[in-house]
Amino acid sequence: MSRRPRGKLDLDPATVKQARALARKVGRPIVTTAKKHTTVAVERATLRLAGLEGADAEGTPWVNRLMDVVRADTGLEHGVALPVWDALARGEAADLVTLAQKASAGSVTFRLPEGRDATRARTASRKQVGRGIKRIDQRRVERDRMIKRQGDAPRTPWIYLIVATGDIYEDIPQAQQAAREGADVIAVIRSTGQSLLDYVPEGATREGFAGTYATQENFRLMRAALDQSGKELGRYIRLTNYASGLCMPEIAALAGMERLDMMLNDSMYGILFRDINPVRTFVDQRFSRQVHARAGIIINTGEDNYLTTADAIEAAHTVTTSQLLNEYFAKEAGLEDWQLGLGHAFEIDPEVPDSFRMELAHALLARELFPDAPLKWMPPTRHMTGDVFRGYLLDGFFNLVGALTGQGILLVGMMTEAVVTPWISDRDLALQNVRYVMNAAGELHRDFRPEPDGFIVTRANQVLGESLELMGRILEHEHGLLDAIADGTFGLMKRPADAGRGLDGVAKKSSVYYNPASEILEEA
Amino acid sequence: MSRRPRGKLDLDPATVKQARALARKVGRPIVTTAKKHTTVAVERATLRLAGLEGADAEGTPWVNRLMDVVRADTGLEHGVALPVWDALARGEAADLVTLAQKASAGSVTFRLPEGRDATRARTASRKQVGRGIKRIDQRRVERDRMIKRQGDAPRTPWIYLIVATGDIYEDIPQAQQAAREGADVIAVIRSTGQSLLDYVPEGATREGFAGTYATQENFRLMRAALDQSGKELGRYIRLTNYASGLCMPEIAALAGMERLDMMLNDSMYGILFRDINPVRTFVDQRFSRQVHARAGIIINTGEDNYLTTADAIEAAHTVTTSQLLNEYFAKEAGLEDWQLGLGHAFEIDPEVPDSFRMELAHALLARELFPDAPLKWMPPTRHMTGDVFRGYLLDGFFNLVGALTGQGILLVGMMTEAVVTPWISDRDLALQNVRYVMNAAGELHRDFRPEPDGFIVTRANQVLGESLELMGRILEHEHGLLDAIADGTFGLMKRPADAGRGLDGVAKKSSVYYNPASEILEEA
Amino acid sequence: MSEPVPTAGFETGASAPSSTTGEIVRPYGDTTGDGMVQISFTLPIPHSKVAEGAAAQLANKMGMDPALVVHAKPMGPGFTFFVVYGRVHHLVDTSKVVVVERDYPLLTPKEANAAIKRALRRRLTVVGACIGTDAHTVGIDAILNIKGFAGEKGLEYYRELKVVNLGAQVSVPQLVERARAEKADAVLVSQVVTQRDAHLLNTREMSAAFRESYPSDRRPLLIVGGPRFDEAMAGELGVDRVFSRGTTPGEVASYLVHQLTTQRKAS
Amino acid sequence: MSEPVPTAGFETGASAPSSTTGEIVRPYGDTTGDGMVQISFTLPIPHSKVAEGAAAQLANKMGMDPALVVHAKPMGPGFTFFVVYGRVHHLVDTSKVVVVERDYPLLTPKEANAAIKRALRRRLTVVGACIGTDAHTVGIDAILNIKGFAGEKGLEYYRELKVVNLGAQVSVPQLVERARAEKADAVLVSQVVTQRDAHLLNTREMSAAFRESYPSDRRPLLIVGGPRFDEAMAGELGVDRVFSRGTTPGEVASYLVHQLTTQRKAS
Ligand code: B12
Ligand code: B12
Ligand SMILES: Cc1ncc(COP(=O)(O)O)c(C=O)c1O
Ligand SMILES: Cc1ncc(COP(=O)(O)O)c(C=O)c1O
Repeated sequence: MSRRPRGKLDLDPATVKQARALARKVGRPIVTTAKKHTTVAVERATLRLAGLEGADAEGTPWVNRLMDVVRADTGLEHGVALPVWDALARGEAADLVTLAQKASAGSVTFRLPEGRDATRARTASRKQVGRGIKRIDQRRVERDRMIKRQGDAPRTPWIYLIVATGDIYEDIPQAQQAAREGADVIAVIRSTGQSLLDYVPEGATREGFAGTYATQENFRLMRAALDQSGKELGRYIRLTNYASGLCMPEIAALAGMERLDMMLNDSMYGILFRDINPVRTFVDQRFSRQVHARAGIIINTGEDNYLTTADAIEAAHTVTTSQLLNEYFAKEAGLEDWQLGLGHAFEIDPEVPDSFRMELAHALLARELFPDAPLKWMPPTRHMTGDVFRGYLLDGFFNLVGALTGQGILLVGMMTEAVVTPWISDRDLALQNVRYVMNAAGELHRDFRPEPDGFIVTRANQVLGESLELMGRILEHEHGLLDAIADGTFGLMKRPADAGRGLDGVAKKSSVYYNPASEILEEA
Repeated sequence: MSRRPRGKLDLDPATVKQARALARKVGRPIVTTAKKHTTVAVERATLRLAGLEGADAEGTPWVNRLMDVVRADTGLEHGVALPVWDALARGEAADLVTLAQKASAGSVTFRLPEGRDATRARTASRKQVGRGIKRIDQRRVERDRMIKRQGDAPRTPWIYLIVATGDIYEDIPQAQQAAREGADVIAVIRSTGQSLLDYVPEGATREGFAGTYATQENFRLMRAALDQSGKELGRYIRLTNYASGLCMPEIAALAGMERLDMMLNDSMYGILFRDINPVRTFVDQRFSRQVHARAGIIINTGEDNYLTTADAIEAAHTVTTSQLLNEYFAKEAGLEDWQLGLGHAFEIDPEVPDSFRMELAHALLARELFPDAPLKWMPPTRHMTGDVFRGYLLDGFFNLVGALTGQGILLVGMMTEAVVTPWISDRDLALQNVRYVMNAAGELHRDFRPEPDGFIVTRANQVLGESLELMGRILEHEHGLLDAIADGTFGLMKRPADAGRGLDGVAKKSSVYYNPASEILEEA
Repeated sequence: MSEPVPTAGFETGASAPSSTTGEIVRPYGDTTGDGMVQISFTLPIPHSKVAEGAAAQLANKMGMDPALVVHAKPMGPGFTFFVVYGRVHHLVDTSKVVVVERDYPLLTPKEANAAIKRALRRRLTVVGACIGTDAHTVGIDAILNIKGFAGEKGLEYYRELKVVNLGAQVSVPQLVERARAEKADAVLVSQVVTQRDAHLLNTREMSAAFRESYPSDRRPLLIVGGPRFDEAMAGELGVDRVFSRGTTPGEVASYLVHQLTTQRKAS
Repeated sequence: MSEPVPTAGFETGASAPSSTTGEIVRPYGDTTGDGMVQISFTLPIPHSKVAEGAAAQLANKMGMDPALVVHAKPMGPGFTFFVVYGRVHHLVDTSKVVVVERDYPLLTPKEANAAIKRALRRRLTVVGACIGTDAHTVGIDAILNIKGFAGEKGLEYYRELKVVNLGAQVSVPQLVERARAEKADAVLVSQVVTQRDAHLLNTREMSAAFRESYPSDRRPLLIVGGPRFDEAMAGELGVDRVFSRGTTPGEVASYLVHQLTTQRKAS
């Protein structure tokens, strides 16, 4: 008696279960570490949730000024809330901005309150930060309402397009034009280098390289523009930015407060590709994901990046492994399945025989391993060349894999990938490509049945097997994942736990550490 | 108990059988008519097989000059052989060229020989024409030998590329370059208007519009060039031209003698698209197909053309019907399955939802209806626009249908289809497109299983059903197919049997009609 | 996938200066004024550093600077294909653009019929054909056949128009003869094949033949159409009007009515 | 899909005139001398006849005549995308092409090591980095890491080379400091992001900083590389050599050896 195959790949449920168990085993010590530490960015995010905005004359945000003084006076390890709201309670200033100003002028000294003073500071801070969280909650309700009113994207995959002019005022018309042409999600690419800034720039910006700075004001401007487009077009246009780099938690908070809808947020990207300290990253990560969970924001993970430095066939299992880890960390932080835009990419050398079927195998594996996640499918970049015609074709076949394997979010590929940041016409042509494929072959998945025990099924199972093995090997390391990251397991990058940027912004929490934001977020 | 589905479409064998029976019923009266008639072109072809080459000072071929005088003296209805070889036997000239020269100078009068004179003329003509047929046989053996020696195309579909500069000396390097880049078959597109010439031009030609004249010398030059390429590349390069228009039988004879490998040769193209008289066409057709059968030439039929004037969805069943008729006529003329390059095309409006699956349905229907024929799959032309990027993508999806449905001959689409006759770079890019699709997704057919009773299967069966109906309706006409052609059934063109070009070159055979070529060819 | 209206040129002819106020613009890649453009072409030389330099030289001559040769593909021993991206420094002055604007009112079939009836008191005869060896009838059929084009009925649908469609591959003498026999008010000619300027040569041959065999005041209106014509070339080609890609039957009918009932009414 | 050798330019610099004999050629569409070229671009104006005329005007200014606007696609209210085909009348003179030819012998790693040992009697130190905010390390890693590129081992593989790879997003002051500390013989900088000419700005900043903090005769050899550099720009950028797309480690090693053992041996 033959049993019905499970999905198109017929994955063994026991193996899948084992994969998740291994990911949990690998991830749990990291969560433990994350819980024991705080960072300057987490504390500054807390201040932002409490409503502290703006910057000094040189553009240094008040949250940074205030944080620096607090840290100098009382250290980072107790958190910012107790000293700050103690100072406010002591009448040092009427509000946070004034306090920050005075502090940077050197006219306030902070202390770590104790006993009733501590309780008072705790209560006050919780109340004030609570308002920020409430604002996030309201923004989430607002989103749901607008989607109901304006309508949602007409189908999956959602069409995800980037704008990257470096100037918010050029980005806006380009984004609106992209929406008009069919984009469901607009990502405003960030200027190179912002991830290494230990502060979030302020105001509307017009000078970025290959992307526009992520600032609260830029978020607001683009959000308003896309709300207008949504109204015009009768469908809600989602907005995406990056919660990564040294300010990940702050940007997550700003995103929640300005109703962004999706955020790039990977558990290891900053470590591997920006040489940010691993502990710093995991702490910031967890906090930012808690914020995203609360805000109803969909995260996009960055597995595609591995395949720009490592070979897409050899490293396929590192993608799967990273997806499993991202899933574990995300769920631990409170995110739900529908919020997991796990990444993967069409990056196999197109000269490899059967490359298209191999892409199908990988994409289908992700689909069947994470059946309820809105997977994010990333286009070819590495093997794109100056031959824009060939590039346009390759993007078409990328789109076809997206359609055949039910991807949730389709990052639209650009024929000029190897040449320039996208021109307005590149986007238009790219959308036309997507439209053709979806319209003409969107239902082809009905006729797509991987040959039983054939190339696709075999390959998918092989990759899953290699991923299990890899997690086994990670667990053999003395310090598990941190050691594995240190020895170049992912994306061929070696990142030791005691090096990297932003390490000096990390502290082990003291016994009296208090953070109202974390408290509220953990309660959920 | 479930039975194994037949092919991917599960076509009903009884319906398929009925389709062929209907085609036979429709076609048989046409064959009867064809057998009863001859044409000036058939007779000139006979002279060519007998070795009469060359032209007078104004470029009128000797076969035309001779034929005209014979016709003036004895009429067309007895054929050219008896009067001509009678004149030779009577010592009017030592050979055919001299005879033709003298005839055009008015110094020979022809008569219809009788009795022993007739027998003598018959025998002599059969001997001389037999040499031409033998040359064709030798050419066929030579082809087989060269394929064995040089190697054959490395896979199906064969890559079929056109050159169309209008100048044989520009065509040659372009053809050789195309072969180098991977073409298996080179088609030298013919100048516009040649099909309406009632003679075959002579010599090497450099002045054609959108194509190069088909001449014996051009055939020779290109054949030699491609033989050289085949040697260089280690695979035999096939050469194609057109056996259609008013000189179809002559061109077929020249193709056989110059070792062309494939010829465009449709049963109705000349009628519908060149307004050539239907009877003229069917007579010329049958003779030329007998020559092709003998020469081991693969014919390419022209069903794609219907879809340039009629809608590819509405008219899909006319394509199937024409394929069935072409098959019937071809087999009747002695062609074997492997010689039937039945045509069909990717011409559905790409804006139509599910257009790609619909193309798959049509292509698969042809594939399963004619499992042993090397189907010729033609690229999009009608819905190509000046957007060359979009065109390049569309050609990629056309290639994919070719790969998924096992087509035998792939006519490579050009991104500049709507703009210019192909540039050298268009061909190069187009081949790169084919190579990508075949290399990356050539085996995808293994994973392609049309959903049982789904869109593809339903559509294919619907088209087959409509084709049966159409043949039913044709049979209801008093004069069957000829009436159907007259009232616009195919390609929306109305072509009555008693009109059209070349009608005055048709005659009903007399009781003493004799044609040695037909006699030899029918014996096979 | 919108198919656009016909190309405009700068030559004179039945042309009117642009009605919109002029503007100086540059090509737009991803920022206002960046001037970015893409080009591709083949040079008949083998691939080498020199060939790439030659490609950059051509781009420079076209006004590109900087010119980035982003792709170079050898095609056999003697050719190389290039893709070049870069900035051009030319300014486009839209006030200098001269287009053939529609200088007649668009009529419905009903209005057109009424106007003919009123002005001529007889049906208007048009003879159409693809001349030379051109066999592309889809375009002229789109204009003439009842079925029409882009949702508009063709000229056969107009009660007051008599349409004689001669089809494909009609020789110029045949066309002239038939036009005379039918007493054609207008002759509509289609030309699709443009290789070696076939469309221009054939059109000139045709207009010369009509000029020769008609006194100039009795010559039928000569209209030529096809996807690669420049609408501003009517004068050069010796015809009264040129229609290019995307033409609809209604435009042609309206033009005919305008010309034959307004301008030529007297003759 | 061959990826070609770097673009050549016409400026001076470490350039040599083309060695092949010159030739006058034109672009080739489907016949010798036809001059055919394809271009595409966007104009920041709404689609209209005037816009198409404007597109033809630009093409004319680029030297195209005739220029066929074969595609025009409105992109929202303010932009139109065009594809234009046509003939350009420019001649390409290959004898005028100046390319940066390799003016040093290509050495195997063994030969390179031997030459260094012989000439310097010590290991040669190179410091590499992506400067500015550029985080694209694949290119510099291809040159420096053992793994190498296109089948050639990277500089780390050379016994007589000491390689210090600082990785991505290194600031210019950091780079200068480290170069001094390491007593670098050569500094290798990669720049991939070119938007707003970031690569040129960063390179100039870098070369200026080195000129400032070193006496001119002790300055390390400055080499910059990246896919969109013009190899002829070394002079302008204040560096000793520019490498572009497709560079292999062997070329870089050979150049280093040539420069540091031949030219500078004395210093
Ligand atoms: C359909 C088609 C065919 C069909 C034609 C069927 C038929 N009965 O017409 C068939 C298959 C027979 C065919 C054959 C050939 N074709 Co053809 N064909 C095409 C195709 C795919 C579409 C043309 C079409 O129907 N367009 C749709 C109509 C509605 O558009 P249109 O013609 O532009 O007409 C509009 C306007 O221009 C205008 N208009 C046109 N005429 C007129 C006239 C008047 C008076 C007015 C007012 C307006 C007007 O109004 C129309 C409606 O808006 C094009 C490629 C393409 N996608 O464009 C190639 C194309 C036109 N063909 C081409 C060629 C070369 C050939 C052949 C010569 C190839 C060969 N050597 O075998 C043959 C021979 C034909 C011949 N002797 O002329 C080339 C021409 C290249 C060039 N620029 O010189 C093209 C561009 C393809 C290519 N890239 O090679 N073809
Ligand atoms: C891989 C990649 C990434 C990876 C980089 C990983 C890494 N560790 O390097 C990731 C995903 C991180 C990334 C991120 C971004 N990228 Co990126 N990326 C690419 C991609 C796909 C391939 C580049 C590559 O690796 N090429 C392969 C190497 C071997 O080639 P190469 O760099 O040309 O190097 C060769 C030669 O140039 C030369 N060479 C290079 N350097 C040197 C130095 C010396 C001394 C010498 C001698 C020779 C030499 O030798 C090498 C071997 O031949 C390109 C697109 C493409 N297909 O080209 C975009 C591309 C370079 N990226 C781009 C952008 C904009 C970004 C982002 C800024 C986007 C954003 N805002 O988020 C980010 C941020 C990066 C930053 N801060 O710089 C743009 C740059 C546009 C431009 N021209 O300005 C590109 C072109 C994509 C695009 N069209 O938008 N990217
Ligand atoms: C997950 C993730 N985070 C962040 C980024 C961008 O990082 P940065 O802003 O550091 O360039 C990327 C780039 O694609 C990414 O994939
Ligand atoms: C079957 C067939 N015959 C002939 C031709 C060419 O005909 P002509 O030479 O009349 O243009 C075609 C055109 O594609 C064709 O399909």
